[in-house]
Amino acid sequence: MLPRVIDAHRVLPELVWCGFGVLAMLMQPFVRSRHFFTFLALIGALAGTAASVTSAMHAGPGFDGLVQSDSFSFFFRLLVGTVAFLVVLVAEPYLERERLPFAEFYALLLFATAGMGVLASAQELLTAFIGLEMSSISSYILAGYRRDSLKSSESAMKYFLLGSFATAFFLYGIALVYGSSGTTKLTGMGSEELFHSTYFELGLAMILIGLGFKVAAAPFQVWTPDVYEGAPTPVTALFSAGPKAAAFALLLRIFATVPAATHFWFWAFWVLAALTMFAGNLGALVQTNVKRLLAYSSIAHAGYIMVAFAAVTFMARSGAAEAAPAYAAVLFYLLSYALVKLGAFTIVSQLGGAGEKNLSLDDYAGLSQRQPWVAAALSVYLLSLLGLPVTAGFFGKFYIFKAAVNSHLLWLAVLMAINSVIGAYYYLRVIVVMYMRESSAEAAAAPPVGFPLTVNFVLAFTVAGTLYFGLFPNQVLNFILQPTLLGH
Amino acid sequence: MVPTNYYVILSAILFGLGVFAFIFKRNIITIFMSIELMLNAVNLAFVAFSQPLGKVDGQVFVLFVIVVAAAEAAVGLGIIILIARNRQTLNVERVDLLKL
Amino acid sequence: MPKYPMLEFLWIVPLLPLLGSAVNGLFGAKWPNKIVNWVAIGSTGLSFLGALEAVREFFESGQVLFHEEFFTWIAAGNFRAGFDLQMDQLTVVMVLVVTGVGWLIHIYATGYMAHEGGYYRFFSYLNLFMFFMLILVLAANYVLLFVGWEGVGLSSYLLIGFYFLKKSASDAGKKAFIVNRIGDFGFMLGMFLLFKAFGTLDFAQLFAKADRWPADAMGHLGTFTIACLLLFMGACGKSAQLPLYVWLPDAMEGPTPVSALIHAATMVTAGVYVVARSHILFAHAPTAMLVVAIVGGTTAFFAATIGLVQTDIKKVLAYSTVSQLGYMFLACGVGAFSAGIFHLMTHAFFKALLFLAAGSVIHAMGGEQDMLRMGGLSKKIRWTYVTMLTATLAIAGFPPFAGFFSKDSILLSTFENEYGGRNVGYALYGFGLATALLTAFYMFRLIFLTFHGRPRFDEHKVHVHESPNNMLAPLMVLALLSIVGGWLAAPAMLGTGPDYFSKFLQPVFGGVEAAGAEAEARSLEVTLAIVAVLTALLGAAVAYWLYLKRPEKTDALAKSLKPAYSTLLNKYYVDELYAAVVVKPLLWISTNVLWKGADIAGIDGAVNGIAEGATAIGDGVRHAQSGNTRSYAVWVVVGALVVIGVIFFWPFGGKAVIGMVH
Amino acid sequence: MGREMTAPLVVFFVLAALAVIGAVSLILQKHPIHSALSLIVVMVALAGLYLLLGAEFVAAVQIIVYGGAIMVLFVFVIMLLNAGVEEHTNLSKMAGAPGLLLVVALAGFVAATIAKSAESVHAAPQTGELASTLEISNMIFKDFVYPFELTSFLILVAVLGATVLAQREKS
Amino acid sequence: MLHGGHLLSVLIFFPAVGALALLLLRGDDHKFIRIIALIVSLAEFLFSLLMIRAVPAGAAGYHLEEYAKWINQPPINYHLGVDGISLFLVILTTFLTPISILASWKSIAHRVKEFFVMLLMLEVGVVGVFLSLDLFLFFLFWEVMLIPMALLIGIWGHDRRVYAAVKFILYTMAGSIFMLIGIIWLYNATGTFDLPTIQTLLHTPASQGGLELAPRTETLLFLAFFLAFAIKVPLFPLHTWLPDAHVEAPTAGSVMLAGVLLKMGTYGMIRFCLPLFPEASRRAAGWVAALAIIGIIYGALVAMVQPNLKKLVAYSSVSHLGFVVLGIFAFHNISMQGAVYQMLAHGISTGALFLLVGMLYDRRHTFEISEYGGLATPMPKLAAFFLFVALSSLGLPMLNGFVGEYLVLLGTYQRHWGWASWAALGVIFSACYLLWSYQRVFFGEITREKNRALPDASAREKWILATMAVVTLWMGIGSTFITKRMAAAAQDVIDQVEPQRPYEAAAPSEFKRNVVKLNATPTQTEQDPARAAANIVARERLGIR
Repeated sequence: MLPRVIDAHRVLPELVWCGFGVLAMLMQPFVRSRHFFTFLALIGALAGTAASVTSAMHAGPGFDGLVQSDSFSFFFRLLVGTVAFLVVLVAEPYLERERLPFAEFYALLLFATAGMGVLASAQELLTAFIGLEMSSISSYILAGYRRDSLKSSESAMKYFLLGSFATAFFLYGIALVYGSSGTTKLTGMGSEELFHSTYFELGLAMILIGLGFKVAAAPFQVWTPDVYEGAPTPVTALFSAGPKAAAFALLLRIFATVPAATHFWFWAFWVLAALTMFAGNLGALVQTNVKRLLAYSSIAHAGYIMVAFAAVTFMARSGAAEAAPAYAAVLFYLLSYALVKLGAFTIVSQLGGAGEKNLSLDDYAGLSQRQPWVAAALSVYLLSLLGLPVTAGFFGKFYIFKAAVNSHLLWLAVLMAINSVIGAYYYLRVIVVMYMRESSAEAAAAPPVGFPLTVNFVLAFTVAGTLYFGLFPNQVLNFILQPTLLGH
Repeated sequence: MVPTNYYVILSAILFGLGVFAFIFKRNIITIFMSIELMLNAVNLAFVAFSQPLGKVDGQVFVLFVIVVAAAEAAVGLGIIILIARNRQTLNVERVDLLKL
Repeated sequence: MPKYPMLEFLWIVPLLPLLGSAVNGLFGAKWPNKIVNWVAIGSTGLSFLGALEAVREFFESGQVLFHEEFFTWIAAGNFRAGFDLQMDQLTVVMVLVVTGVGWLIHIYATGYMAHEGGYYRFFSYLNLFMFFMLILVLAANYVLLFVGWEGVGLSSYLLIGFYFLKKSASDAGKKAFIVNRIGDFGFMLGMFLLFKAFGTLDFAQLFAKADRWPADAMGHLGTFTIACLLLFMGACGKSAQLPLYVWLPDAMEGPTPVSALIHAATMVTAGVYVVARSHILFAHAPTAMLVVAIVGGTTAFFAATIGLVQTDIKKVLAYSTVSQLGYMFLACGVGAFSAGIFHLMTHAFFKALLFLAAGSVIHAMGGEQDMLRMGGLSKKIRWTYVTMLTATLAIAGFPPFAGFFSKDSILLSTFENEYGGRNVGYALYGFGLATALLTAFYMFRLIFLTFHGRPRFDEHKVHVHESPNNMLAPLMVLALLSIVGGWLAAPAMLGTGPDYFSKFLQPVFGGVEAAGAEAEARSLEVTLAIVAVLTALLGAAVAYWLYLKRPEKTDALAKSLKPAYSTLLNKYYVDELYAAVVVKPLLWISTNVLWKGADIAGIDGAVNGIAEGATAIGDGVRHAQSGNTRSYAVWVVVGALVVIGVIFFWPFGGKAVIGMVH
Repeated sequence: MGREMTAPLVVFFVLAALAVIGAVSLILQKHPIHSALSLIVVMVALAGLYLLLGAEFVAAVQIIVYGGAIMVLFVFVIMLLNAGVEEHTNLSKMAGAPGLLLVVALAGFVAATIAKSAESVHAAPQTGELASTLEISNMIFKDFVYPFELTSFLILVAVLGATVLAQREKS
Repeated sequence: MLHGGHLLSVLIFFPAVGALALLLLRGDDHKFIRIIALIVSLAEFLFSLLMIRAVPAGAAGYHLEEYAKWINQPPINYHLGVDGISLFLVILTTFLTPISILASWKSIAHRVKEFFVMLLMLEVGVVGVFLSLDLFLFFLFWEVMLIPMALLIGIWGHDRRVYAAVKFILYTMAGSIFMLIGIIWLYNATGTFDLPTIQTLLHTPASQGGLELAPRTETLLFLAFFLAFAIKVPLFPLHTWLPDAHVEAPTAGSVMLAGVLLKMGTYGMIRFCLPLFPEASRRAAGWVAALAIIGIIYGALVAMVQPNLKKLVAYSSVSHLGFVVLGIFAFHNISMQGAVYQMLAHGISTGALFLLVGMLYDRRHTFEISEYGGLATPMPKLAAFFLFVALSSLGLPMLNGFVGEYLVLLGTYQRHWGWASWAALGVIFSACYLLWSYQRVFFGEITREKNRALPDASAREKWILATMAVVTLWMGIGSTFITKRMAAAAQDVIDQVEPQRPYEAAAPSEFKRNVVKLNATPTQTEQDPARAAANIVARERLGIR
């Protein structure tokens, strides 16, 4: 029962990412050129992403069902790989500006990405747990990467303490699930008996608590604003796009594979979704720090995604094919959301200036005058977050609405609608500040913030993606909606 | 023989105490220790479950958890040192720059 | 070459003044007055000639009704409003009065307005008025009539407010328009109801259908009654009847030719015209007829009483106009449509004359309008005096002046009127006769105060001078018409022949007025005529006694009847009443209740309140974010409890989702 | 509890009591060192329970890695940072009485749920056989080789993280 | 699947191309930018006129349809079409855009390029809304249009512009998000977003494969759509965004807002609420009419007491649009045509009013009526135009406002005389507030020295206003040009709401010039002898010719 080559194929992306991470670590004492590490990291991220194609071509369960290489994991590997690639590009000027070591950052980034990849492909809870820890522990470190910054270290501390706290719940949930089903493989949890098992129910509840924390569902969301604010902005960009997507991926896989989970989780998701939307949007209403505002907005969007989860439950009754639109809603939303958040945080990162001083909304006043293209790009992101047509965010929201309405979750849809309006207010506020207020005197006098090529590439990529998926979501959707998405 | 439930109840109590400790302790290190307590509770549950199931994988999980705990300890203590160095305190309540 | 070119192109008649208006309005500013004159007088004059020719062709063709559809103006569903003109005998009267009198007044105005600023503007407006008035009388359906109806209102608004620098003038213009709009409200609803009932608003079709419908019973608010009352509401507004008469006295803010043309001779009679035009409908609505008669009679008397004490020469004439219009409605109300139209015509002559003469007086006095500052003008402006006296005699109803005949036929019809078997005519007749008395009194009061007695002005400062010829000539023509205008009915009075005027209108109003009236009826007519003349004489005598013989008695009388006097002087406080009951409360409610209350505080307050509420909650959510890791842990525990609570204890169907029925 | 008090049961209760006392002591101790020592007591007690459950390899690892390595690290850091008695700041209301209630509610619920449902854990067919270390290693290196490999990267991350975070500024 | 070339696509995207061109061209030469924008918008106007040929009078249904697959999951298609109702709304849009551009010629001095780009993008959105036959596509344009408008208000507006812009967008979004839910619900029920298809399905009995909605569902769906439209219209009591938006918007913004954007709401009601949810529409009609009537009177009364000229015009819009809504929900083909006509007329009149108010603002930089007074003396031409426009707005016959208002009231009266009677009060009040404000602004002596030397209308302003005046007059007289083209479409809508009303079902005949009325009357036999004689004469006269 030794691992076969094909098993390696099925986890190739993670191995590649880890490999490049190790490589970066090993080279660190010997190479001084930071460009080298950037290059290495880019290649690593790309290579891993490319490797996900191979692993998708060798679709199937790996390691006797610990992982599953299918279109679903392919999608998420592509997503997190791309996110990692873009984050490297964003981080390069940031690290240089803040005078932070390169090699370690990239190594941690790649390890985190690998962890997310594991989460996305895991079909067994322990593997998932290890993946989760890989991405989490890397994240803790990355959050505190600006060691001399009080905020950064505090962010790391909070993330670490609370993250570990939540992980303990997750783990306890695994224990209970294991106890009641006798296995940790998701595929082994299909039995009818489990519908009546209290242990299993409690275990799933605990797992939901752990993962709810990771995806920042209210009332677990409290850590998010602090951590997002304190972490170095490129890392925040990673946080909002990567780990969250990975955690959702795991949730989705549990949903798809464990019938009892859909059974037990439905109302929990209903309630969490409602709470999360309101917590995020209402909290964001009063924020004046852009980074923090975007953090709250992340919470709100997690809430929207959870609406789709509630819909998944409902649709899953009629079989995987019926639930496909709801899965599609989640996946498409995560995609659009990742693009947008990444872009937005990129701009925040760049405009923050040395030591991340310019994060206040006031610093964005008159941005459209000073740096029209940047303002336009940020507007595109914000409008996408707001869910305006011609952006990917619109389709994301549209599909969620559709899933919700399909599942007769009208009230949830209505709550989401109300939240969309609340959300519109603060997104617009940023646009208003950029376009309708005049720059402060010193901001106007200061030279425009430089946007190096790498950052511009990220912006162009994300804007183009946002608009492209906003106009032609076909290809992605066709991919997502294929019946063999989840490999079984 | 000791019923498995007993172990599981004990693990629940320990887990609860861990949660309790997490909330009530102010020293970051102690808080971290309470996490370790929670992980220990989980381990107990794993082992307890593995016995009646007649499978060793529960024990294997414990090993993994211990490894992860070790890793967490390394990173966590690193972070604690960082905080202590930056803030000159280990009181978690004094580390509240980020809020609202 | 068509056989009847003018009828074929009847639209030219109204269009000419419109062209004149447009040309003057667009280019007149840069032109000398002379060219403006040519355009204005030329267009109306040609229009008058065109009308004459059209009338000739109409009679030549021997048609009962000429009707021509020029183009479709509005069409929707089964509704069609065309630019359709028609001509029948009623139209003939109206068209000739409008174009004829209008033309004369245009000529007069060239003299009167010669020294005013905005000369071109004045004539542009005046021509515009002619256009709309012609549309009004030529229209072949209610909608087009309404075009003219509103259009003359507009012109009236513009002309009253001609001196726009004066607040009182622009106020008066606005008031005229708005009060008219109140009437139009009824008019429109009347049209809607008619359309609902008959499916058309074309006169010919509508009346044809209506004629075959059963009439409404007495006191029954059937379609006819309601429609007629609504139409009459419009007529009340336009023709300044109670309770919508308030605008007309104020309208005297306009230049005097305007008062003569619009607010005496033509526009204000449009209401009478509409009632007469709709006589078939009214004939089916006896209750509405009674209302018309009562409103007309009351207004006639009411306005006359106010006229008694006014000192502004134009105001007296204005109230007199209101009163005379009441007379016309009285006639219509008792079914004597042709009498009403007859009075409309004669009134157009003598009232226009009165106004023009008054204008001449004002012109002579250098703008003074207060009769108490006049006196003894008869010698200085002899022509004006003569013509004005003619008109006064006519309006007071002395034979053989025009007013005598028209008023007499109204009183006669009133006397004979019955409603539901009871003769209500006596009461109406009483009103009519009393009005005649008052009319004679205030008109002679006007003459005596203005032209007789000692001058009560500083003769050194005011250089009294006779008006130029272009002002006097229209006066002469109108004076002539005021004398002979009523003679058409004279044969009937004298028993030598039919009432030619009624006979002329007979195709329109149907078989009325037996030509060779029986002896009994004629003796009644003669009796009533004598009574009327005696009444008028009495009025004139009292005026003579009070204002020439014993002027000191006037004040004493005024003092002894102080409350009544000041009530009259203040026009029964109607304006004040409207202000207090309608205008002010409306403004107050609009400002404080609707705008500041409902809009700002209520709706906007609620919206902003929601926003603020959301922000407040947001602030609360924010404060959950205390920054303290321990409290965050508590939140995580809360979340854990929520999740567990929902999973284990959810009351709404719990976990039964899977089993949920579609 | 109508169960006969057998020897294992007695041992269980003793060890359980020890563990709970250790945990409570962890909470009640004011000084981190004392808390750490309390935690070690818990761990040792748990190791005993593992033995009772027949998982002696796990028990050994528990003592060596947990009680030995990890806790030593803790104590070392406490010493390094010279951490004193816990301060009494009372900044968070949330963490006060309501927090207590919530935690009690949570723990109580979990324990009660578990106690109530003896159903899923099959009446333990106590074989008495100890799981062989071989079996465990087989499992690790065959069935769970992938997570095992991943843990190596995890350790790497931890090492990397510790160095990144704790290294002195190069000024 | 293409029937009429790509004219509609061109109409939608041509301004976008223009905007893009502007964006990429040099941004410093303001005059150049203005001219390009003007040319683009004029060309667009000419294109839109081409549509008239394709929409024959009396033909119901959609013309110039374009159809292309766009998104396959769910099947969202690019489906465009124009009918008699949308035709003129599009033309109104394309007409007002160059006018707005001209109106902003001088008054927009900063961020010129962006301004015109926004204006053109706004045109894209609005034209798209009117031409979309796919619910999703419709919603897309509906939302997209918000942003340029909000920016127009927020960047180039007056003091409280930001508040107004945000309020505008939030109000609209609050409504439209529910519409989105409604659209999705419809999709779920029908499996398509295609408007004609859904319409057919909803009007087919379930036994024949159609979709019959449960009353409650239908009502909810109706409300979801209606709310979005009612906010846009705006219907009382959802109107409070409008005064703010109008007052703060720059002139061009106000013109577009009042002229076109509000119509999107009423257009939506006609296009979606009535045909898709006839039962619910009928049930709601009383309530909607009540709100519309309240709006008419309330808007007028509040307008009357406004101290701010622009706010006055804004509230007058509330009042005028009330007529439109009333006309729509009276379910009478006359009132329906009246409503559409009123939409167009209001676009022109109120647009012109805002232009004039903007011109005053350009001179004095205030909207306070009390700051003006006696302006007729220094600027007689502007005063004349203002009066003309005010008269058209208060519904003077022979000007555009009358036709719509009259038809609405007439049609409404045929069904519900009470509604019409209450609504007709608006006719009185509109005269009150317009004439009163006109008096306060233009009449009397000059009270502020600043006003004494104000320049009269410039040549550019005169051209703008003259164009508006000509259109006003033309619409007042030649209304059949428009009504005959939209009659069939309006009838179609009515038929869908109340198919069982035969007496109006007769297709409106086209009226020819000089048809002697008595011949055209269907009730020949009803003539009485005297009239018949007149007939004969009339016929003879025709014979003579």
